[in-house]
Amino acid sequence: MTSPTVEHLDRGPLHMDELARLIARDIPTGSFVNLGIGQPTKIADHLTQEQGVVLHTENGMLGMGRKAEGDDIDPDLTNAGKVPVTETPGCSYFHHGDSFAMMRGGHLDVCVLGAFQVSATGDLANWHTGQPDDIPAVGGAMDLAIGAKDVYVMMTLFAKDGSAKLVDRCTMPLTGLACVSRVYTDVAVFDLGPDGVVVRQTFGITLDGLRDRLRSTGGHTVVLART
Amino acid sequence: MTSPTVEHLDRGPLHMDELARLIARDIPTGSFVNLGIGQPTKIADHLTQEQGVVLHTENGMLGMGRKAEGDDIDPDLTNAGKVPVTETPGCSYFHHGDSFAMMRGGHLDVCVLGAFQVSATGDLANWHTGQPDDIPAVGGAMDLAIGAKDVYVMMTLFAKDGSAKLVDRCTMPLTGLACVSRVYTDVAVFDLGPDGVVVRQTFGITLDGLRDRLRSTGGHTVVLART
Amino acid sequence: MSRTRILDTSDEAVADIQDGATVLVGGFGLAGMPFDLLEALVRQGASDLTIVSNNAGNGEVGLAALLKARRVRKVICSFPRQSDSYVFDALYRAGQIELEVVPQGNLAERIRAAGAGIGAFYCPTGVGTPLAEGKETRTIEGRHYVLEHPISGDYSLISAHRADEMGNLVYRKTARNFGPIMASAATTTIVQVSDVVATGGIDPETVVTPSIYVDRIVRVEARHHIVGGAR
Amino acid sequence: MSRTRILDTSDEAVADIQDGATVLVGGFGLAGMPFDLLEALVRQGASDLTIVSNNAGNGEVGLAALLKARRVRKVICSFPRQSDSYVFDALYRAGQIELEVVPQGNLAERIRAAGAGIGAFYCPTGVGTPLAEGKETRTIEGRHYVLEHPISGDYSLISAHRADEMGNLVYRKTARNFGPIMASAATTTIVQVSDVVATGGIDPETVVTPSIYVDRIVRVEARHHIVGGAR
Repeated sequence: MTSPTVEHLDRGPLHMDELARLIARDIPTGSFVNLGIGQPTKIADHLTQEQGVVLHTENGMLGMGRKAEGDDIDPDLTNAGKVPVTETPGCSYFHHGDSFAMMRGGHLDVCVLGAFQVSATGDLANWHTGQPDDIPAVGGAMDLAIGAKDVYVMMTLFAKDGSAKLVDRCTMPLTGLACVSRVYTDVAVFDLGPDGVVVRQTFGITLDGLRDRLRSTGGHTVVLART
Repeated sequence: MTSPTVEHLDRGPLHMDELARLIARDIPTGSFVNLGIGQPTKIADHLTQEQGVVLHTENGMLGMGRKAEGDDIDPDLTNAGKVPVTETPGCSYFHHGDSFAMMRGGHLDVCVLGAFQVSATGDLANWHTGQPDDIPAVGGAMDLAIGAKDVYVMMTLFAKDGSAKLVDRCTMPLTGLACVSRVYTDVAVFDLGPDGVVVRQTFGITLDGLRDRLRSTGGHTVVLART
Repeated sequence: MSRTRILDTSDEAVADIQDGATVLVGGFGLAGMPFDLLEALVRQGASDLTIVSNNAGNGEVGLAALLKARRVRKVICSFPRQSDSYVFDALYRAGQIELEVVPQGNLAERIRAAGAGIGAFYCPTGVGTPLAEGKETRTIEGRHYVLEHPISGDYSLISAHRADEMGNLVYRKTARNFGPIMASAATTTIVQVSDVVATGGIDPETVVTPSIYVDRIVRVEARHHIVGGAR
Repeated sequence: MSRTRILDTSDEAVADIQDGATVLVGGFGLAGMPFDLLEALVRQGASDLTIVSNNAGNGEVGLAALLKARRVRKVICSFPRQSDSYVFDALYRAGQIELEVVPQGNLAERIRAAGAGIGAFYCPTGVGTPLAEGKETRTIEGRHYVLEHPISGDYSLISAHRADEMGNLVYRKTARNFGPIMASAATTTIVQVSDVVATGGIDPETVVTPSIYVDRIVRVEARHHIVGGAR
């Protein structure tokens, strides 16, 4: 069923919009999906009509449409980031209790979240930098992390200071344990599972080059090729 | 606030319809009320328009109206006893989860239930005779027993075999513990509370006569006058 | 769950239900009972079923027909006894069917918990009664509770009033009863409806069961049964 | 609860809220925020309040106005930080307000539990994270859960779209959010609406919050605020 790791060497790392398009293409037809605030929101722009993906927003809606502009803006209709959005045909509204029951009950197929760190075993840190002057705010991050059948992370693989965000063990406060199944980054896509960390594809770097870069940041995680 | 025990000696015990009317009169204006299946259903016939009592039925409706007749019968609209009923203006429908959340959450003011036995401390037995050949069936009885702010019982004071149904301790399987606050019977009305068993009124019997009859069935419960 | 499928017949809708499955069956008495799906299930032949439903059948239709065909190993319900539950009554008295009686509100909340991802909950209903025997208890802020666990199903069979082509549902009056919570609590939810409208044909503010909970829909002819009373 | 009262002013509606009260405040950002009731509460003067709400105010309106007037001792919320939550941010950094951060779904389920008479529940959200520290945990069928307790209020202040004269409510779009569960979880529920219709003017199939949960209603002029973004 699986194909070997693909090294895309004729190009550099993906831009975030390219990464959003890649994720959009990987989302199965007919899925119910929640896109976390921030970068994952961009994925919606790349979903096609034919995919028939239905977007959930945790503030009480299934079938959320595109961002609202101009006269379409309605303060009573926003996404989880409080940005005005629109309806799609067949959408529905429900209260917060029902919305999170839907999520916690495992009814969403996919959720895509940003992350500060993801561990090799799928632990996620994305809600709090751990800095003492940072005001803690979790929102729905912990509910999303444990709720969807598949939790994908969308992030750059390396932080601005050069440190890897795919780590042996998260050092930042956790959002959820062993919850991430796939990590989409600008330089590689990883599956996290019982076999360990398996590379699906790389962008602008060889698999060996990727291993070297990760090791140079002090990581000990074994990064496997897909065969 | 309270008045002394009233002995109605110019008449015999109440008929069940009279008892239903008495209970109906005691239900406070504007209450939300659930009437158990069986005898308590009759109370609805004696509620006045001015009382503005709103009836809850646990199969998912607030604002239940009278029994449906003829063309008004709709198989999709029944009470908890599966008898077709009607709507009243301002009624609403909800699912079973929400209906019992309403009950369990203590939002109903009064519920009136039939009983096999009630103990002096308010324990209720009304779902199972305990006979081995009786098919057990609890329905919403246990939820009703613990759900309403006030649980009233409507019953004859003595069973057909002459035994008292207001007992020191229930011998039949319990529905709920310390849940009944008032017992309406054909020969007397009792308040159950921190002061013990207090008689509000008697019908066709003196307070002393009532005590004698209860004692003659083997009961040791102290039945107090209201002063 | 993936997109809702709209099927032509009840027989297709229930075709894959296997022996030994746990099936949540909607309805309160006859209101909301998925008659056509149950009749298809009788034809289909799956046996050794565990049925979770408020009652245990009326007359010889719907759930009672399934019981009469001897396909049910166990019934989990709040109120098996009805004025016309003679099929169940006879099987029970003959020791040919298992019965687990659950207080109606606990049945509802346990089904909801399964759909909502709650591991267990402390419930005040039934404390000190035979139905709480053997269950863990706890006192919280002076009130007594029993620990109750979720009830999920392999399948839910429910009846709704109308669906749109995406699978959103609305119900009619008190026939709503267990439908919405059962739809959320089964791996596969199968719904019979009187009416299917185009997507967008149900006001999004009034959807009761969102499409995410619905796997299969069959449109059936509306029919009315005589309503049996509780004993 | 007794019959819903329809009042003329927001000031009457909030007149009896006392110092030290716990107040559940509806809204997600500005959608569903009960602005008029909150402004009346600022005028009324009650202080030392505990506020339960998803956010901790935007700009200087609604909840932020109450915070700015220094009436709030503690905020229990999921997401205090907003692009325009500077009032809260300054109070928090100055150590002048307490903050309890609760995952959004746990906040919702704990409020629902209070309204539904559930003593506590085992929830998978937050297991192994700092927000579950010190909380009881349990493994049920191989999955890990944290024990969570109900959150109730002395008052709920919510905003709905329309009420009928009995107190039944419907909401508009995602402004529904916390309204229905908060209405069920407070001793006294106070609702501002844009519109009051005669009893019977709302289809009983579409009522979202039944009248039993509503104590007081005030009709206010609809107004629209600029919507602030998260962070």
